[in-house]
Parts: sequence; C-alpha cells; structure tokens
Amino acid sequence: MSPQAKKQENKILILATETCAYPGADSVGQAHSTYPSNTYILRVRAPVLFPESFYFDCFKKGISGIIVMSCGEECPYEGAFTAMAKKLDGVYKKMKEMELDLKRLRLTAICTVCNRSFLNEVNQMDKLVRELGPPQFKK
Amino acid sequence: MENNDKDKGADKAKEAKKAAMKELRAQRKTMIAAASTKMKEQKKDIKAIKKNLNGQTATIPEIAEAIDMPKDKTLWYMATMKKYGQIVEGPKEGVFFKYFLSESDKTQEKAEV
Amino acid sequence: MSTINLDFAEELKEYSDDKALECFNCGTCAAICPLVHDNFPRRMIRYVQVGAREKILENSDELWRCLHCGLCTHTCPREADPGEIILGLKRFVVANWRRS
Amino acid sequence: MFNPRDIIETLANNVRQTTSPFGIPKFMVNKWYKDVNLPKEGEYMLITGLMYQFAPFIEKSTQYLEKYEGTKMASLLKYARYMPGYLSGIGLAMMTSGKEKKDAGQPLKDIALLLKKSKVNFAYRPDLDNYSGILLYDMGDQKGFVAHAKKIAQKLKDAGVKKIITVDPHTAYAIKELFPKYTGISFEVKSYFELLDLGSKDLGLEVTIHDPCFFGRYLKLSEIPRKVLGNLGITESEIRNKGEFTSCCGGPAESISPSLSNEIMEKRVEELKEPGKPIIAYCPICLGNLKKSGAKVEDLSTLLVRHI
Amino acid sequence: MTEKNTNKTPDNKKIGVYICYCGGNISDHVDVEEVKKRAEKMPNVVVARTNMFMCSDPGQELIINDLKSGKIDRVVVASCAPSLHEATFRDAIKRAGSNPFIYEHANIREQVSWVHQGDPATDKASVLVASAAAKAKLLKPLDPVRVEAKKHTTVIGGGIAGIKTAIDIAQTGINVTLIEKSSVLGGQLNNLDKLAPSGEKASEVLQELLDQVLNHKSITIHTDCKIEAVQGYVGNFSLSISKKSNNKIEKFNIETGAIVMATGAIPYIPFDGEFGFGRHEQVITLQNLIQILKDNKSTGSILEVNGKRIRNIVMIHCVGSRQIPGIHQPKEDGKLNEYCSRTCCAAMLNASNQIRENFPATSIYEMYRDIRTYGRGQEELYTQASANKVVFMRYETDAQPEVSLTSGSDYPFQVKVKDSLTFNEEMDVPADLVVLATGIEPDDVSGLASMMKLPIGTDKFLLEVHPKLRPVEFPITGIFLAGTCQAPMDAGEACNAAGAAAVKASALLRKGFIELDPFVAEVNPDKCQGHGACIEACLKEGALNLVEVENDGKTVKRAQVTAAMCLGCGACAAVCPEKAIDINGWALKQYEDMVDAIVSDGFAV
Amino acid sequence: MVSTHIKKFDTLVVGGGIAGLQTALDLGDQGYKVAIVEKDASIGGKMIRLSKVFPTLDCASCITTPKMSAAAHHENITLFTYCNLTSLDHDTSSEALGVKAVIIQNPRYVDPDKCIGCRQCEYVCPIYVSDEEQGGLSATKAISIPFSNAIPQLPIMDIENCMLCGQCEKVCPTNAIDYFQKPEEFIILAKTAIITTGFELLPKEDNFQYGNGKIPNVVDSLQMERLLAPHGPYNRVLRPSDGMEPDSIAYVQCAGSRDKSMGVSYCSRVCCMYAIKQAMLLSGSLPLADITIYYMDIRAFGKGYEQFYQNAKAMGIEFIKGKVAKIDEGENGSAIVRYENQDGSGIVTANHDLVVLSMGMIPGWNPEPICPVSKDSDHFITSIKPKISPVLTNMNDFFVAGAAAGPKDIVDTVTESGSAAMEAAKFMSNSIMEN
Repeated sequence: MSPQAKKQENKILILATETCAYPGADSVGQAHSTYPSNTYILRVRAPVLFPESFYFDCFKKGISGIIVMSCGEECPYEGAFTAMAKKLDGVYKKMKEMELDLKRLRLTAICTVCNRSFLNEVNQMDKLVRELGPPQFKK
Repeated sequence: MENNDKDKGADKAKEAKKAAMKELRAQRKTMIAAASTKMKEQKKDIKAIKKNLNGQTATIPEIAEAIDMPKDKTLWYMATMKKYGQIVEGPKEGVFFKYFLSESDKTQEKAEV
Repeated sequence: MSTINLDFAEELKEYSDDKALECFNCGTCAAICPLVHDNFPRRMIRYVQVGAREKILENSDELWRCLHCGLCTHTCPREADPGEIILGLKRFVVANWRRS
Repeated sequence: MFNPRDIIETLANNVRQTTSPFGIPKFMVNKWYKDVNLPKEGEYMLITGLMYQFAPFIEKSTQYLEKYEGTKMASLLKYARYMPGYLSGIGLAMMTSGKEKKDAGQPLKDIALLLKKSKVNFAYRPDLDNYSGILLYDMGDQKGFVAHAKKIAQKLKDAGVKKIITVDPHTAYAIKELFPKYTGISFEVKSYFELLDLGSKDLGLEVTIHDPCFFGRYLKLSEIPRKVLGNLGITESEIRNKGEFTSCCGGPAESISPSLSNEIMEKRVEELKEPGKPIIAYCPICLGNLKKSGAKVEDLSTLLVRHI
Repeated sequence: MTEKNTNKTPDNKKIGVYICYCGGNISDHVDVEEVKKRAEKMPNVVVARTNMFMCSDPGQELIINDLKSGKIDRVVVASCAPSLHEATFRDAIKRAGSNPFIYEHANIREQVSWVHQGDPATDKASVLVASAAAKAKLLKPLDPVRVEAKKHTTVIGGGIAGIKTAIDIAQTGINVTLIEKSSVLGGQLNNLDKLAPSGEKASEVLQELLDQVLNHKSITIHTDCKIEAVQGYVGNFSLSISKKSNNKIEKFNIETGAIVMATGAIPYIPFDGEFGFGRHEQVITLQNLIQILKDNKSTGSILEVNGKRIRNIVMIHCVGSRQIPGIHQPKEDGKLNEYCSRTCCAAMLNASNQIRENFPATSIYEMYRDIRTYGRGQEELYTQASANKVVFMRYETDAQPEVSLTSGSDYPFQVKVKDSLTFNEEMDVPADLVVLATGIEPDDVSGLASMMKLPIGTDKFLLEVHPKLRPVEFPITGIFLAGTCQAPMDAGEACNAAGAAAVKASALLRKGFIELDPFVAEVNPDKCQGHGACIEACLKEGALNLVEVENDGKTVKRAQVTAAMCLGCGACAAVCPEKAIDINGWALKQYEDMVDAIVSDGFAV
Repeated sequence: MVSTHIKKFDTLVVGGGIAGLQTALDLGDQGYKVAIVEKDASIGGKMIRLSKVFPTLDCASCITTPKMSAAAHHENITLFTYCNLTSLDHDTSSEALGVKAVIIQNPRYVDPDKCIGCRQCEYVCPIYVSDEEQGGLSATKAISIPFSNAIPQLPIMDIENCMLCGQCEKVCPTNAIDYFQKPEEFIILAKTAIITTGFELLPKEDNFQYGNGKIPNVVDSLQMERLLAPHGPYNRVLRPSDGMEPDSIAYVQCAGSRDKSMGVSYCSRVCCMYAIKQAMLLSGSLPLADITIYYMDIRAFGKGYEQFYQNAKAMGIEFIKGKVAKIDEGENGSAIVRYENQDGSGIVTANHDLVVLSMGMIPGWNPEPICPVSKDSDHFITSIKPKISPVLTNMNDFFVAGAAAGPKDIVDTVTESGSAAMEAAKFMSNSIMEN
C-alpha cells in the first residue's frame, strides 16, 4: 500500500497548446525521459484565453513557476500569439511591481517533437523554483 | 474436476505451442543463429563501452581508441545507448561531446558486476 | 570585350559533331579531368559556344594535354561529349596550321 | 611541354612513310610470332596493331624527350624528322636493347597461348598486322588517320578477314569503332580476353586491376577480365577509380609532355599501390608507363599464363 | 439537452472516474488502486473504477453501464495520451446515449508513469485525476454549431482557374455563379499560344473548358461585373454586383454559401526605358513575342517582325521578377517584385525553341540569372533549346545586361553583358530584337480583399492560411482561393489549385448545412454589461458584435457571438471584466478550478 | 469464404504519404468511403520524416501529425498499413465496382487489435538493428515501433534479427505478440483509385562520382533531415564517422538530377529549396560553421521561395556555381569535393567535414507489372491532361497526385491532392448520374 501522499512544494504549471506543446510533452513520455514530477501540464487551445489575473492567482494559490508552451508563430489562431505575448508583457510589468522574480514565468515555443527543449525548460524552471521557493507576496 | 479439465486444456495448448515454437525455431535456424551471434557481439561491445565510461566521461574518439572499436561504430552504439537512456551527453570538449553513464544505468551496472 | 562570333560554329562543323552548345557550363568536365587542372576543357567549349576562334588558336597547345581518357564525356550531365569537342578542335587547329 | 605541332607533324610523317609512328620499319619490331607456331588461316585473325611491340621504343624515346623537355632543345624537335638518329626511326630501334624488345613480345606470346588453351580458332599473318593509326586520330590529324586506316582496312578486307582478335584497347577501339565510321569497312572485333575459356580454379589470390581508359569507358569491357580472373579464384582489391571510371595512367601524354605524364602516373600508381596487391594492367601503354614507377605491375596475360 | 435546464450549479454533478492499468504501463509506476481510493473522496466523484485496459471493450462497458444506469453524468478517464483514446471514450459515451462533451481525460501514462517513478508518480496521477474531475464538473453537453448553408458557390474571376473551379463544383451538384469583370472568359490564356512544355494550344485548352462551363446547367455566368459589396459568413454570404450591359448598369445580389477567389494576375509591364523598352519598338516583352509568334505568317527560314528580318534575338530573363533592393528600381509604390515569376523561364525557352525550329536563320541569345525549368518536361525544354543552338549567357544581379543602340553597325542594338560563363568577360551581342522575359504581377484586388477581409502578403498576392496545410483556404471560413491571385502558376498548376479549392467548397456545402466545432465563445446574457472589451480583443472581425437588446424595457448593448465565425481562441474571455464570456468546453473557470485542484494536491478533500 | 477477404470502398488511395492523406481527407470530407493502402508500417510518408519544411520553417512533424491523426480518426477513412499491392486493375467480375486491388498484409508478428503501443517489447528486446528511419545512423530493436509519432502505434518484429528468445512475448501486457503470424491476402474493390506513391531518392550507393556511399561523412539529404530533426539519431548535428560537430558543411546540388550520365535528366524540383532550408537550420544550430551550396541554377520558383533564398545568402551561406564533379575521402574524416571555379582560376578541391548529397528523386513505385497505368519516359505516372487536369491518367477511373506524377514540393503536392480528390469525386458523381 502506498504511503500517504506528501504535500508537494514548488509546483510548476505548464500551459501547453494542444496542437504543439502538449503532443510535445507526450513525445517526451514516449521517449521515457524523466523530468521532475512537480510539473502539471494543462492542455489549452490558445493561451490567449488567460487574463493577466490568472497568472497572479496561480502564484497566489501557491504555484511557484509557470511555463507557457505555445506553438509560437505557428499558432493556428491568427494573431493569438502576438496578443498573448503582449498580455504576458503586462504580466511581467506587474510581477516587477510585486517584486516577483520574472523568471517564474516563461514563454516558450515547443513543437511536437521538441523533446530536448521541453526537458531543458522544465529542468531549468525546476532548478529555479527550488532556489526561489514558493512566491512570497508583500501584502 | 472442471478445473482439472481446464488445466488439462491449458496444458495441451501449452504443449502445442511448445511444439510449434520448436518447429519455428527449426525453420528459422540460420536467422536465429545469426541473430544470436549479433546479440553476443553487441553485448560485448556495449559492455566494453560501459566499462570504459565507468567513473569517467569521454568523447567518441577517446572511447573508440580505448576499446579499439571503429569510431563510427562507437558513435552508432552511443547514439543508441543514449536513446535507450543508458548514457547521457555531457559538455562539449573542443569539437566533440563528452558522454557519461546515466545514473539509473550505473546502478544497474553495479548490480550486474 | 569581345563580340560574339556567329560564324565560327559553321566553320567548326567540318571537324566535329556540332554539339558544343549542348553544354550548359556546369564545369563537371573541367573538374573531373585528371590531366589538366585549369578550366579545361570547359573553357575551350565555352569559346566554341561564343565563337571565340582566336582564343582557341592562341591557347591551342592546351588541347594536346588532353589524352582522350574519356572521363569528361562519360560524366557529362548533358551528354555534350566534351572529349569529342576537344578532338574536333584538335582537328580544326591542325587543319589551320596546315593551311597557314 | 613540347609544341604539339612539331610532334604531330613528326608522327604523321613517320606513319605516312613507314606506317609506324616512330618511323621504325615493321620487320624490326614485330618478331614475337617467330617463336610461336601460329596458323595462317582461322576463324579469327589476330591483329596486334603493334602496340605491345612499340612499347619499348616509346619508353626509350620518352627518356630522351624527358631530358629535353623545358630546355632550348625542345624547340629543335620540329627538326626531328631530319634527325632520325635521336628521336625516331631506326636510330631509336638501335638504342633499344634486344632484351627490352623481347620482353615486349612476351605478352603477345602469352595471349596466343591463352587463346590456344581456350580452343579459339585463330590465325596470325604478320603481313596483315599493322599499326592502326590511332595516335594520329588522337592527335587530331584526321586526314592522316583516315588515309592510313583506309589503307590497312582495305588490306584486311582484301585478305578476306571478317573476324578480328585484338590485344590492346587502342587498336581494338580503332578497328571496332573508328574503322567503320571513317573507312566504311567493318569487322567483328573481339578483344582476346572475351574469348578466353580457362576453366575454373580456386587460387585465392587478390590483385589490383588497372583498367585502361579505352577498355573501361569507350568499349565498356572491363567486367570481362574480372570474370576470367574470378573463374580462377582471383579477386580484385577495392580501389577508388576503376571500370568505367578508371583513371588515366598518363601514358599517352608521353610524346607531348613527359613530365605531365609522370605526374599523372605517379598519382595513379599511388592509388593502385594502396591495397598492397600485385597490379595488373591490360594495355601495353599502361603497362610500360606504370612499370616506370617501379611498382610491381604485370600484364593480364602474364598473370593468366602463370596460373593455367 | 434537458440538462441545460436543470440546476445550473455544478455541485450535483455525478462524476465517474476510470483509471487504466494499461497492462502495467501505468500500474508499474502508479499505484492505480491508491489513485482510485483517493478519487473516491474527490468532490462530485460518485464512482471510481480501475481496469486493465480501459480502451478494451470491457473497459468501455464500465462507462456505458454507469451512464446508462444513471449513476453518473460526467466521465473522467485516466489513461494514455488523449490523442490516442479521447475519441474512443467520447464514442463510448455517445453509444451510451449521452453527449460526448461531458468527458475529460487525464493523461497519466505519457505524462506520468512514463516520466516519473514511485510515490511521486502516484501522487501526480491523483492530482491529474482531481484536476480532470474539477474540470468535468463544469462541463456541459455541447452540440456542434450548425449553420444552414446555401448550396451555391460564387467564383470570382473567369480565367482558367475560375472556369475550372466552377466546372468542378457544379459537377458535384452545387450551383455556381461565375463572375468575370471583363467581357470574355479565359483570362490570360487568351494571350497565350503554345503552352510550355508540351506545346498544347492555349486556345484549344480554353475551348475544352469553355465547352464545359458554358453548357453546364448548374453554372450561371456573369461577365462585365463589378462586386460592390460582400456580406455575411460561411454558408450565407451575400454579394452585391453591378453589371454593365448595353451601356446600362444592372444591379443584383447573389446569395451564396461559399466564395472562391480566382482573380488572377497580370503580366509585368517594364518601366519606360527598362532595357530600352518603350523607346524602341524592337524591344518587346515575352507576351509581345508570344503574340507575334501566334500571328506570325513568316514563311522563310528567318523570323520577320514588323517587316524586319530578325537575324539575332537577345532575350533577357528576370525582367520585373527577382528584384533586389538597392539594385532594381522600385515601382511608384516603392515596392519591388522580389519573387520569382515561375513561368517565364519555361515560356521563354518554349518560344526560343519555336523560333529556332521554324526559323533556323534566326539566332537566339538568352541572358539569364538562373534557368528555372523546375517542372515536369521543363528541363527537356532547356536541353532542347541547347540542342537548337540557343546560346546562353549568365549575368549576375549586380551587372545587368545593357541594351544600347548602335551606329554604323549592321544591327540596331548591341547588348553588353558580363558573362559569368565566359569567366566574367564582357561580351557584345548584336541584336535585331530584344525580348524581355517579363513575369507575373498580382492584379490589384485590394478593394475586394478589404471588403472580404482577406489577407494580402508582402508580395501583394492573396495570402492563404497556410501554404502546406491549407493552401487554398483563407482564414475566413467559406472563402477559398485558386490560381494566380495566390502566386505565379502555369495553367496546369492553376487547374490543380482550382480542383483543390473546389473540393473544399463542395465538402463544405454538400449537406446544405455546416457543422462547426462547438468550442466557440458563449456570452452569459445575465452577466454581460456591454463594455465591448471582448469585441476589441476579438481576433476575428465579425465574430463578436455589440447588439442592442431589450432588457427590463431598456435598450442595452450586449455582446453577441456569431458562432460560425468564432475561432474559439478565447481572447475575449481573457478581457471580460464580468467574466461574462467564455469558451465552451475550454472555459477559463474550468482552468481556475483545475489549478485549485493542483495546488490542493488533489486528494485533500 | 472468399467474400470475407473482400472489402468495399468508394476510393482506394495507394500510398499514405502527405498526398495520399490529403486526397483521402478531401474525399472523406465529401462523404466517400476511402481506403488508404500504405507499404510502410506507418502513414506519413516522407514528410513525417523531415525536420522542418520550407519556406515557412514549420516543424514537419507538427504539421504532418494533425493530418495523420485526422485521417486515422476519420469516419470515412480506413488505413491499411504495412501492405503490399500485388495487383491493381480494372475489375470485370460480377461484384465489380470498377477497381480491384489484391493486397497482402505483411505480418508484424504483433496482433494489432491487442497491442496498446506501450513499447515494453522494444525495451526488453536484446537485439539492436540499424534504424533505417534514422538513416541507419543509430539503432532500434528487432521489435520496435518504427518512429515516435508513427500511426498506427504498432511495433514490427524484424524476424531476420530475431532470436525467438521470447522476452517480448513474456513482457507484453496484452499477449499481442504472435510469432506465427503469416502474410494475409485480401481484396479491395472500389470505384476509383488514386495513386499517391511518392518518390524515393536515387541511392547514393549507385553513384560512383560521389563515392558509392562509401566515403564517410557523405550523407544524402534525407539522412541530413534526420540529423537536423529534434528527435534524430544524435539529437544534434554530428558527423557520422566520429561524432564531431562539423565546422564546414557542403551541399552538392543536382547529385543525380539534371544529369543524363547519372540516369536522371529531369530536375528534381525540391532539392534547391530543401538544401537552402537545411543550410539555414544548420547555421541556426551551428552558428560558426561554414556552409557552402554548390549549384548549377538555384530554382527558388515557388511562393516565398526567392525571398527565402535571398535570406539564406544574407545569412552568410555561400553559394558557389559549379557542379561538383567528384568527391574523395580526405584526411581525418573529411571529404574533398572537386569543382571548377568558374571565374577562370581553375579547379578547386575543398575539404568539408560533412557533405550532403541532394540526390535526385525517382518514382517511389513502379506500376509494372502490378497495374496497367502508363508511365512516361521519366518513369513517373503519365498525366494525360497536364494543363486542364494534371491528375488524370490514361485509365479513366485512376488518378494520380503528388510526387507519383513527377517531383513536387509539399505545397504543390497538397494542392494536387485536392485536385485528384475532386476529379475522383466528379467521376463517381457522374457514374451515379449515368446510372
């Protein structure tokens, strides 16, 4: 019998687009390449869906790092990538104000077979959140 | 009683399968022999590579020289072993990358030794 | 600067098959030639194409460095038969000498 | 490099006068058959084209040319036809030792032997065996070549010859391809190795084959000697340039530029030596030229005779 | 359907969780039974089951039985990647008589058991199940967006691409209206003669197509037409047309389900003085030459043009194509034709061959940058031109050939070229005639394009959605493109594009209605305050509009989604201050709840 | 008895590459039932094996996978992979629909209905075999799924390299291993057939001038695609002879195209662009490397291609006009290319760490003697109306699309596939009307 689950620190949320990055993560699985288990991949159609507040809420709820894995310029929704990137600029600005380390939020393009980039991103973020610990809010 | 019959049926099927396999082995005798030879050679080669990498990192030419294997063949093995998680690519030294045994595989190696 | 000579091809017909213009100047013949390491034979073939008659005569010694080993003809992508063109040029030059 | 014009005129003159490019009367060079008993009638007529026979003379003349290349004397070549003692003709024949001449005939004897062993019905008539004129053709003396070719082709035709066996690639090409085109007279031409039937053996030898350009590329016959060797259990070693893509030995450049010829030859020999096996040639020009390098080269016929 | 009317709070949803062993692939690293135990405690989960292979028939039966018996009304399967079996389980739900969109997938193989080991794997699997369940309780049944569609297509442009498109679509039983701005059909084909590389006569090719298009009972043709306005969306477009006939302007509307743009392209016209063009009548374009050859009645061995015997022709390639900034002179709008016109090399060689074969006393010199005989049979044209003794000379971009008039020479022109094939020597070529291989330019369709919101590329040609995946489609559903309005093409290529556009249009309209993905934005009218922020953010013009509605006797503005046009990207959902708009099936609220489940570690009930 | 082996469809598509998939999707979307017969173990053809595609530089897998899975999940499309076609002709029998194909399902030695694609068999298999999917540059196992995004996700057992050790059978969670599987014949009847059999590269082994495939570090362009692909044999670009990161890379264009002496006189149409694309990708991953393209004419004819070429030049990729006449083995694994410097300065021999041969394209399938459809002198399927409809063949119910009708890039292939689907649909709707 498995012992009682432990509360996990330093969770990383990954927003992965269903056409590129999510199958990319599956491809990493197919290769049986291990990566830290504090990663939670949400399948999204286009990350433009998320308002700036979503990211702060996540940090407030206790998520330590967020990686937006998009299709980049290959985004099937015309204009969505640029709109989303612009939104993230706003998020960064506010993160600065809130004195949150900007590295906690990463925007990257991952394709369906980008195993190496995926692992790089995840491992880097894991290293980072282990160093930084959970986000601290001034207020 | 019923169980017994089932077992018997299963046994029979097992027997039949065994016989069929035997026949298949006979049919494929030369292929099997060639494959076995290949497997043994590969095992030896991989063992040599792993032994060489035990406790150190090395480039393809270094490994090749140490174990007296052609460089292209060494790379072929290394690429494959990397794919199956037995070795890991390390930093670059000059124009070559260094490789080392993966953590999980080292333990296996120890267990085998 | 040289002007295209339109009549040279006619003059050459007597000495070889009129195939020089089938060459598309890829340079395979020159690069495959085991004997001569400059732009030969393509240079000569190009001179034929544009009718540079005097240039051919000026550089005619070059022609005899070719031994007709046939590699250029064998590898010519256009089957323009560079070896045969060179042989034709030799004939042209010999005839020209003998006339003069 | 010598002035090609002088060389060509010298050669053309010689052929015109003596039917030999070197101005050497035939009786002085063609002696090999005297030791071999050959019939005068047969299905095939053996035509050597005298190339094997000329080989030692070519070598000798090259030695002289080499001396002069790049010197003032080179320009004197144009007077060659007036100085037979030096560079052509009987003088050249005199300077070539008897042994060299005899050695040159050996492959022909061997070929005759091989043909006999293979039960080929062939004949030899020294009076019909003439130089093909190929050098004139190669040099661009088209008129000279055609005149010469017509003469000797007619002679063969008049003698009722229909099928011909040749022994070297240049003569083979001349009679097979050029004669029909320029003289209108055609023969069925076979190179001797096409007719060989030497049975099979398992010698387990390996040799390096140097294909002559004309057999490899022009006539595309280079697979046949390999088959003959293969039947005897002789395999060939792997080299970069062979068969249709064989590399020139540099031989034919001798008369124009011995130094160029040497340069090419050395490169080729390097390639041929690479596998470290005995080198086999099957053209008298290649044979002579490659031998100059000091490498172990022998004629295909020599190898075959030794192993049957 | 009835469910929509039931209690809107999700708390009463009954979720079934099904966890797959995958024959050890999952269970070797994830303690599946432990996950099941934890799942049983998750909110709204009423059933949790495990199976060796959920994708097997017995596995699927578990779901079907639970749904049929009413035990559950939402389904979560935890198994392999959704790309493999999401469709399988949605089908199973359909077979149970339920709506397939009440389903959520937890990927615990590719993203858990194959990448993590031990307890962390079990924990993560549990979290993923919890977050899937959190989403599932917010899922609602969805139906495909159904749009009634007119079984009618309008093809704009009566060149070869338009004609072929019309024939193809009509043949599948859909009515077609073909609209042409000029008075004749056939477009550029009317100006061509023997087509490269095979030499078919353009007129015969055109005639064969005209016979079909003119006699097809489902095709209506309008020439001399101008499109004044385009409205509507997929299945229901409306075009206002004005038609000139007998000096009268007639106006009418076309109601249509789909539109195919086949507006074509035009030949490049050299600027005044470009290689002497416009200044000397013996400097002509390739199109001029083709016309000359078409009409030519010269009988001798030499070509005669305007009564002049043409001994030497110099042909200059890449005129108006492959232009390079800093080297070529831009047009008035400052733009250069940087693209390759694709068709001119073969067309030029084709003309050269005709001339050399019919007029052997006329010599030809072609000055080129690269010979681009890429297509089937085209390299042969080039080879044939060489065999026909056309002389080729190659110039570099920075050293254009120079055409100058001669004085005292036998020839009117001399063309100077630095020939890279002759070791960059400068050569003079005397010429009687200079032919410029002019390429293809996009026709100005900016008016139509802006009317229809169609994208135009930097090369000024119409821009497809994706050159490889969707080469004949626009981002606007129901509008397609074919032929040279997209890029330079030859006749065969334009016909292929026409066929491809036709197949898309007929697949779209064949049923008389169109079913679109249900994952579109939906406005909650109770929450919407009519701020209009969503409309600003919307990436697809026309998909979201503010409309006036009556609310409590007052006229207020509210956002309204045109489902047929919505991309479902969610840009609107992100900006609504009221959270009044969301994407069906992928709602923001669902993500928020999923994050909650993740941070609560999924099992802390 | 026989009828159990007969399957009926509206259209039979021969070849499951991008042309076949697009054709099938366009027909399936029209409501026609389509069978795709593919010789390989996975659909996706050459495109799924590429790294990125020009001129958009999209990841090939990212844009092919959706098409593959769309076809695989399409209600009107049935896939038959790992199948050989033994005959394809007009059908005159009583059950005739028009087209009859006799097909052999090759044994995978794995039960497709039981297998769940978990790869346990592959991991446990003790024998490594050269992975042709990776250009032979690394190995896979004697039982393995052909490549990571293959569809279907079913392994194949290579019995030539199998010892029958039984380990895969033991580890398989679904008892899917079947050592006794035999080839099975079945018949497809259809109203129309579409030939989308694609292309192969001329084998570099047959090319003397470029070393007969024996010179180390001389690879063909498809091998280079694998080296560049993120999931390639080394996961990065390394030299196959010794794992060195190459510093100087050369492309030899028209290696077997536009070259009568090499047997292919036509232009292979895509090599210029893929070489430029690969060069760009290389300069991205190896920014310091020198990249040279030896060419005769750069044929950047398509939409956006010329700009792509000019960008490559601006990036510092060197373009040298001249056909490489010969490649020889150099020292330390380098390859020496010989070409004529056309400025008049003679012959150049250049050393490169890695040389890529842009080998010419030849047809992927020879219809003889399987199918009476006619071919041209270039051996590709004859197009009887190249202007009005390039997809029509000499058989009225047989159509052709993609590289089966001559070399073609992906854009032109996808478009032509739509056109073929249209013609087939027209043919079928006509025959309905006639009936």
